[in-house]
Amino acid sequence: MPGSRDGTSGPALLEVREVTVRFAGLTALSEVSFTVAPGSVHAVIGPNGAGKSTCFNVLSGVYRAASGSVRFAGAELTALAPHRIAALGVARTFQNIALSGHQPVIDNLMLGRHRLTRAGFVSSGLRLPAARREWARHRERAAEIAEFAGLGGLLGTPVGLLPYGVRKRVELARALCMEPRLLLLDEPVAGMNAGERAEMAGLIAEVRRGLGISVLLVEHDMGMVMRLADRITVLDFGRRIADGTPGQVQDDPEVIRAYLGPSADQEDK
Amino acid sequence: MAATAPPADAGLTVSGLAVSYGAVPALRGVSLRVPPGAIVAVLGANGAGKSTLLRAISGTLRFHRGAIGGGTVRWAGTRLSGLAAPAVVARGVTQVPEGRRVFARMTVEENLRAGGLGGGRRSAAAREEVLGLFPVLAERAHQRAGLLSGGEQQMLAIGRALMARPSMLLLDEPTLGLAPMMAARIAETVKEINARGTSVLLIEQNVAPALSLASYAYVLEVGEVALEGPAAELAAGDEVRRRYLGMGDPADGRPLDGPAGRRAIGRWQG
Amino acid sequence: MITFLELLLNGISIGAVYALIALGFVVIFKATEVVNFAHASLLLAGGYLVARLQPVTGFWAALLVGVAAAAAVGALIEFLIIRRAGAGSHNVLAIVTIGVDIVLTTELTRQIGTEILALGDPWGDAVVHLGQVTVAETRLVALGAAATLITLFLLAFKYTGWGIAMRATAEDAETAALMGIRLGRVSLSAWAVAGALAAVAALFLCVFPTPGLDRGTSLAAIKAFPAAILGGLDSTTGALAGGLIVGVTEALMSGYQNQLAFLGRGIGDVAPFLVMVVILLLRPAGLFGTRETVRV
Amino acid sequence: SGKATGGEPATGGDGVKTGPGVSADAITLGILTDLTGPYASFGKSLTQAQQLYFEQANAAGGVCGRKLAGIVRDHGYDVQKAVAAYTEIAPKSAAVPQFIGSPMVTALKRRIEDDKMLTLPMAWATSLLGGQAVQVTGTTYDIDMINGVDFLAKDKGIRSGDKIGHLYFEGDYGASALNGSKYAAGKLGLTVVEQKIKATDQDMSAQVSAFKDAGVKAIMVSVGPRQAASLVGVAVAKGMDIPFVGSNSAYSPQLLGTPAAPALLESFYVMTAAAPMSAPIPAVQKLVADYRAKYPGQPVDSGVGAGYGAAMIVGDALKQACANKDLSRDGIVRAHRSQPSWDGGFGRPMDFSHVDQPASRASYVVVPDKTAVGGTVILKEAAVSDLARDYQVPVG
Amino acid sequence: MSDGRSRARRALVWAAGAAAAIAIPFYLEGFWLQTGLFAMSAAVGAIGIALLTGSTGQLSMGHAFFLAVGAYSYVYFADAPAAGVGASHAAAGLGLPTPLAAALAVLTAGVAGGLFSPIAGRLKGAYLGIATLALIFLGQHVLFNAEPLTGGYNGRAVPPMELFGLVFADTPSLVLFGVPFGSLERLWFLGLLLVLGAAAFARGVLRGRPGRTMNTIRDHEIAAGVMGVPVARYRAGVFVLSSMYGGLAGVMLALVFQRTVPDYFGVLLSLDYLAMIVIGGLGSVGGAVLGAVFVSVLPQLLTRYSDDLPLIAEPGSGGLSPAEAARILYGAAVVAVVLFLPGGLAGLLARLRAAAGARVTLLARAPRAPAPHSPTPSPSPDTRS
Ligand SMILES: Nc1ncnc2c1ncn2[C@@H]1O[C@H](COP(=O)(O)OP(=O)(O)OP(=O)(O)O)[C@@H](O)[C@H]1O
Ligand SMILES: Nc1ncnc2c1ncn2[C@@H]1O[C@H](COP(=O)(O)OP(=O)(O)OP(=O)(O)O)[C@@H](O)[C@H]1O
Ligand SMILES: [Mg+2]
Ligand SMILES: [Mg+2]
Repeated sequence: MPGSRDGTSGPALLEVREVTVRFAGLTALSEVSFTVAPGSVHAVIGPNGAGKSTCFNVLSGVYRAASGSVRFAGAELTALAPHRIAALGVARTFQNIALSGHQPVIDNLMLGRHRLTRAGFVSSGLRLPAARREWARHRERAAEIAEFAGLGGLLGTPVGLLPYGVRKRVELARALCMEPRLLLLDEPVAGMNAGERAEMAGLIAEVRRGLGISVLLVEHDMGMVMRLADRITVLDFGRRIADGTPGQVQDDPEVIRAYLGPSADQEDK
Repeated sequence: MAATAPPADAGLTVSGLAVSYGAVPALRGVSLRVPPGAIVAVLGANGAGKSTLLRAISGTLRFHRGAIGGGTVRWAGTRLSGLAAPAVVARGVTQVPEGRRVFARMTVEENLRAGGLGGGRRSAAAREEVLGLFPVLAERAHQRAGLLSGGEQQMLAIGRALMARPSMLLLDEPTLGLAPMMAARIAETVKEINARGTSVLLIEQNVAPALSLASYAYVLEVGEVALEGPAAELAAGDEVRRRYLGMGDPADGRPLDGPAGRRAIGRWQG
Repeated sequence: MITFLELLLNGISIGAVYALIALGFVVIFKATEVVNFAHASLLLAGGYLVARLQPVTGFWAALLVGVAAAAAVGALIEFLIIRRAGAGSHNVLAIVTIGVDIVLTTELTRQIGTEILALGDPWGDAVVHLGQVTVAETRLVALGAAATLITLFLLAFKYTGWGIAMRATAEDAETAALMGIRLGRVSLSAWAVAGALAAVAALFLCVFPTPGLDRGTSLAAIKAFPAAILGGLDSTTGALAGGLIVGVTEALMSGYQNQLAFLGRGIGDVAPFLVMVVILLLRPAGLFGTRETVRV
Repeated sequence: SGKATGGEPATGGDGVKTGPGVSADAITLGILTDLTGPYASFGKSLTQAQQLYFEQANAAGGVCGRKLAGIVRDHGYDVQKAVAAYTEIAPKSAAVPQFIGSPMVTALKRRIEDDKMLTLPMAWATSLLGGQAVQVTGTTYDIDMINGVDFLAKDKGIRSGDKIGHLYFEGDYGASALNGSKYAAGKLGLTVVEQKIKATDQDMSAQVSAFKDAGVKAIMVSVGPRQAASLVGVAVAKGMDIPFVGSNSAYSPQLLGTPAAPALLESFYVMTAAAPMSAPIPAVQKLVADYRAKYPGQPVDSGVGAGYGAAMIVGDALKQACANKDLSRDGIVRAHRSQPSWDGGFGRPMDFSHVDQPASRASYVVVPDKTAVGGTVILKEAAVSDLARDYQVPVG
Repeated sequence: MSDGRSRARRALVWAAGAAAAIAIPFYLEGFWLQTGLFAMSAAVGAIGIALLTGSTGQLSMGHAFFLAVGAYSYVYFADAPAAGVGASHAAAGLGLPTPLAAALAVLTAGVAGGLFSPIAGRLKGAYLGIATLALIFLGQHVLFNAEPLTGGYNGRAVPPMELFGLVFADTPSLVLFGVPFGSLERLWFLGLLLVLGAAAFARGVLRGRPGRTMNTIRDHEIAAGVMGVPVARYRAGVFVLSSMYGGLAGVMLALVFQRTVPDYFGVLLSLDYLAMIVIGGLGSVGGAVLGAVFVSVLPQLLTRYSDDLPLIAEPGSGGLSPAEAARILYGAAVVAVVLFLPGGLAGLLARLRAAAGARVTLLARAPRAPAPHSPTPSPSPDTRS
C-alpha cells in the first residue's frame, strides 16, 4: 500500500509567498517570500530572533500564518494541520531536540514511519500478521537509515542516555524515516564539535545525493551553509533582506551588516 | 589524585572529582583550578562530561540522579561539594545552564528578579548593570521569556545569573545555537564580565573562540582530563589542533558526499 | 425578579466560598503544577480544629489556631510526602495526593464520628436585607474575605519574591535552584498557604446557612474543582471568577428547577460541570488560565 | 474439597430442622451496616442496640437453646463492599436483622430472595416491598409523608388550593417520600413544589428562595439532617413563618447543638413510625436505661429503637420458627410472615403477613426537644390518617 | 542458552498459574471467588486507564462513567423487552443474545468515549482529569433520571450471560466433581478469559505502532504532530479505547453484581482506578492488573479477617474498623509506592525477578533505562521546552 505514490513521491517545488506571522505585539515574519527548487539545498540564515524557526513552524503547521501562502506539491500548507503536512512528505528536525527520552532509538525512528504505516489499535492489539509484517518491513528500513546515520549499534538504547550530538543524529534519522520529499533542518549542527559537524554535513550532502530530496536548512555555521547550500535566504527582524547564491549573499553589504559582521571569516574559524 | 592540582586556596579548585549517574561513571578523577579573576575553559566532545562537571560544582547533580563518588570542590577555601545548589549560589558561584533554560512563562523582568532571589542584596544595582550589558533585555522586559529568540534567551540566561552578583560564573556552552555575531557578542560580554572581576569557568565546544577568551584550558575526554595548558599554547599546539579543535577543518578536506565506509542511502522502494 | 436577584446573590455568596477553596488548588498548582486532591481533607482538618477548639478558646483564637494548624498539616504533607516523591510526573503526584486525601479523610471522619460540630462564629444566623433581597451575613463576610485574599495573592504572585520564586520553581526546578531559590521552602510555603486557605474556606463552608461541620463537609470541595478549572488552574482571578460562576449557576439552576424540569430534577448540582465542559470546549485552559505556548 | 458440602438443611439433635447459620448451640445473624460512611452514626446506634438485644436474649437463655451471635460487616455505604460482605456472611447467617442502605439492599434483593434470608433493611423505601424475605419495618417514607400532609391540613391550617414545598434527596428515599406527599396533596387539592438535591449539597439558600417565590405554605423535608437544618435555618432567617414536616431520616438530635437549633425547635415536625426514645412507654424507657448502662455517654437516638426493634423482630421470628421446629431459612421467613400483629411494645403493632404492604401505616408526629432523650418528644400519638389508609402502596 | 532456560521457566510459571486459576473455583468459597471476580473486572478497567494515563499521559477521573455505560448498556441490550424481574415499572430492553449484548455494550462505551472526544482530544493532564469529573456527575444524573432506560435509583436486574447454552447463573444448577457450580464458579472462567484477552490486546497495542505513538504524544506532543500523528484524533482514539475497557469492566461487574445500581458508579470508583495503576506501576499492563488485584482484594481481606484482628468486636469502641483500616492502608499504599517503589508492584516484581534471574542475560543486553516507564524525567535538559 505505501511505497511509490504516483506523482506524490518525487521532490517538488516549495513556494513561500508573502508569509506574515504575528505574535502579540510582535511581527516575527513579515511578508517573507522565497522558493525552494526541487532537489536543492536551500539555507535560511539570519540573526537570532530573525524568524527562521518561526518560518519552519509555519511550514510544518505548528504555527499559523496571519497572511500569505505556502504551496508545496500543489497543496496550500498554511491551512493544514501538522499531520496533514507530514502526509505530504514534509519532515523536520527541531532546534531543541524533541525526542522521547524513555523510548529506545528504534521506537523514535519508527515514529517517523507513522505516516507510512497503517497498523491501528485493532490490528496491533490482535497482533494480526499484517501488522507484524508491516512492522518488520519498516523496521528494516529504519535500521538501514540508522546505519546510515551512524546509529547502527544504538537501536535499543533509550534516547535519554545518548549524548547530545548523537541525539541530533537521531533527530535527523527520524526525519529521514518519514521518507520525506522536503526536509527541514533547524540548526542540525548546533552544539556539535568540529568533527561531528563535518560528519553531519556529510550526512546531509549524502541525503541530498542519495534521495534527491529538497532540503531547507537553518544554520548558524556559515562554513557549512556556504558549502552545502545552493541558495540562501537571509532574514532579519522577520524581513527578507537578501536571497541568492552563497556567493551573492556573502558579499551582500546588508547581510554583512546584519548578520555576518565584518570579521565573519575569522569568527567562523 | 592528579599530580597537576595547583596548590592554592583562592579561586575554584576541583580535585580528584568522580561522578556517576547510577552505575554510569561520567567523571573519573577530574582535577582543575580556576584562579581568582581568570577565565578558564573546559573543552571536550559531546558526552565528555563537561556539563557533569558544572553540575557537580553547582550542586545540581541530584536533579539528574547523579552523585559525587569522590574528590572535592572548593571555592575560596570553603568546600562546595555536598552543598545544595542554593548554598552554592549563596557563596558566590552561579551557573548558566546548558540550553539557556529561561523561565519561559515568566517575563524577562521576572526572570531577572528570579536571578536575584538567591543573592538578595543590592539587586537594583545588579539590574542596572545587567541591563547595561544587555540593552535588549530592557526593551523586552515585559515579554514572556519563552518567546525570545535563542540569542535573546542566552543573554537573558547570563543576565539572570549575574543578578546574583557572583564572584564566579559557570557558563555551559553559552554560544550553543547562536548566530556568529551573537556568539561574538556573548564572547565580548564574557570578557566584560570577567573584566569587572568575576572569575569564569567556560564550557565550550566552539574551541577557537573559547581559547581566545580563556587564559588556561582543560580538555576533557570521556570523563578525564586529557590535556591542559595555557590557552595560547593549546591553540598553537599541533595535537590539540588535530584532535580537538577541528582546525584545518576536517570538513573542508572531506568530500561532501560522505566519508568512505558509510553506507549510502537510496530511495525506499517499500 | 426579586427571586432572580435573590438567587443571584445567593449564588454569588456561595460562589465566594467555592472561590476560596479553588484558590487553595490554584496556589499549589502554581507552585508545583500539582492538582491537590488532598485539599478536601485539609479543609476538613482546618474546620475540625476550629470546631474543637472553639468551645475552649473562643472563636477568634480557635480560628487562628485552626488556620495555623491546617497550614502545618499542609506543610507536613509537603515535607513528608510531596518533597520525597520528588521527580514524579505531575499526574503521579496528583494521584499521590489522592492517597493522602484518603488517609486524612478517613482518620478525620473517624474523629468527627457522628457529630455535627458548630464553629461558634459570631455571625450566627443573621441576615442582611438589601431591599427585598436577603442574604446571610456570613456570606457577605465570605465574599469580602475571598475578594481580599484573592487580591492579596494576585499581588503576591506577581510582585513578591515569594511569588516569583514559586513560579520559577513550578516551571523548572533545577534552574530555580541554580538561582539560589530554596525549592523546599517554596513548595513548603505553598502547601502551608493552601492549608491555611482551606481552613478559612472550611469556616465559611460550615457556618450558617449550613449547620456545622460533619463528616460530609469535605464533599463540598468537589464543587471547587469545576470552579478552579473553568477559571484556569493557574490563575488567581480565575479562582474567583470560577467560584462565582459555579455558585451562580448552581443557585439559578436549583432555584428554577421547576421551570427546568425537562432537564431532570436536581440539575443544580450537575450544571456547574456542564458549564465547565462548555467553557473548556471553547477555552481549553479555562477563562483566565495561561494557554501553554510551546516553542520548538 | 471443602466446598462439596453446601449449606443444606439438616436436622439437629433436638429435632429442629436447621439451615445455614444455625448450629447446635448458636444462631448467627448477619449485620450489614455502615460504620464509616454517610450513615455511620445511624449504623453505630443500630448495631450497638442490636448487640444489646443479643446480650439480653442470651442472658435469658438464648433462642431455641442457642445463643445469638452477630457478625458485623461494615460496607461504608459502598455497593460493591456490601455485595462482597453479603456473599461472605450469607453462607453462615440465618437472618440479617440489619442491612443499611436501599441501593445496597436493592442490589442484592434477588439473591436475598433466592437465599430466603430474612432481611430487615434499615431503609424505608417502597421499592423494597414485595419480597418474602425482605421485611421493611414500620411505615414506608411515603406513608409518613401522607400522614404528615394530613397533619398539616388538620392542625396547621393548610387548605385546598395551597402550595406545599417538598425538598428531597435524589434516590430512593426522596422519591418514595415525594410519592406520598404528591398523593396526599392530590387528594387534598394542594400543589407540591418540588426541589430535588444531592447528598453533597450543603446550602439550601437557593431552594428556600424558590419555595418562597412559589409561595408555599409548608415544606416537607426528605433529606439529611444537615440539609434540613440549613433549609429551616435559612427559611426562618428570611422570615418564612411556616411549618416544616420532616421524614424520620431528616432529623438528628445532634442538630440541637448547632446554630440551627432555635429555628428547628420553633417550626420543625418529624413523622416517624417508631416511638421516640423519650416516649412514656415502659419498653422504650427500659431500652433507654439498658442502652445507657451498656454504652454510657453514647447518644440515644432513633437508631437505638430501630435497631433494637429489628433485632427483636428477628428474635421473635426465630422463636416462632423454633416452635415450628424449623430453623431453616425458609422456616424462619415463613415463621416471620405468619405474624399479622407483631407487637414489641414500642408503639404500634405491625403486620408482617402481607409482603406488598408496609408493616404499619401509623406515624407519630414528634418535635425536637433539647432536654428529651433522643432529642424529640411526641406531639401527636401514632395514628393512621384516612389518606394513608386508602393509599395504594407502589411495590418494587 | 540462558534465554532458553528463562523461556522454560516462564512456561513453567504460566502453567502453574493456569493450573491454580482453574483449580480455584473447586476449592475457594463464594466470597473469594467474588472477590476474585471483582479483581478481574477491576483489572480490565485498570488496563484501560493505564493505556490512557500511563502511556498517553492523559488523566481521567471519569472512568466510572464508562463502567456504568458498559453495565447499563449490557442490561438494556440483553434484557427482555418486558419488565425486569421484580420491577414494577417496565424498563425497556432489546432482548438480544447476551454475548452480542455484551459486545454491543463495550462498543457503546466506546461511542460514549467518542462523544467526549472534542474534550478528550484537546485537553491534557489535570485539565482533562477534572473535565472528566463532569462525566461522573452528568452520568449519574442521567442514570437517576432516565428511568425507562436505567431503572432510576433502583437500577436494573442483570440478565445472566448465556454462552453456547451455558447460563452463567445459579440456576439451572450444575455440579462438577462434587462441587456445586453456581454463577460465581462459572463466571470465574469467563472472567479469566476476558482478563487474559484484554491484557493481551493491550500489550499488543502498547508494543505496536499505537503504543509508540501514544508515548510520543505523552513526551512531545508537537513532535508527534509533525511526524504525521493526528494528535487530537489519536488522543481521542486512546480515550475511546480506554472507555471500551471501562465498558467491558462494567459488563463483567454487572454480571457479578447481577444488578446495576447508579450509586456505585461515582467518583470514588474512578479514584480507585487511578490508585490501582499507580500502585501497580504506571504504564504497564501487568502493573495495572497487579494494582487492580491489590486494591480490590485488600479491603476484603481485612474485612474478612477482622474477627481475628481485634477491631470490630465493639463497634462503638472507637478502634479502627476494618473498613477504615483498609482505606487508610490503601491510601498509604498509594503514597508508599510512589515514595519507595518507583515502578510500582510491577517494578518490584521485575526487580525481584532480575535479582533471582540470570545475571548473564542482564549483562548480555544493551544498556537499558532503569525502568522504562518510571516517571523519571529524561536525563537530558533539552527535552524540556
Ligand atoms: N510562540 C511565539 N509567541 C510569541 N513570539 C514568538 C513565538 N515564537 C517566536 N516568537 C518570536 O518571534 C521571533 C522570531 O523567533 P524565531 O524562533 O523564529 O527566531 P530564530 O530566527 O529561529 O532565532 P534562533 O536563531 O535564535 O533560533 C523572536 O523574537 C521570538 O521572540
Ligand atoms: N542524567 C544522566 N543520567 C545518566 N547518564 C548521564 C546523565 N547525564 C549525562 N549522562 C552521561 O554522562 C556523560 C557525560 O555527560 P555530560 O552531559 O556531562 O557531557 P557534556 O560533555 O556536557 O556533553 P554535551 O557537549 O553533549 O553537553 C555522558 O556519557 C552522558 O551520557
Ligand atoms: Mg530558531
Ligand atoms: Mg553539556
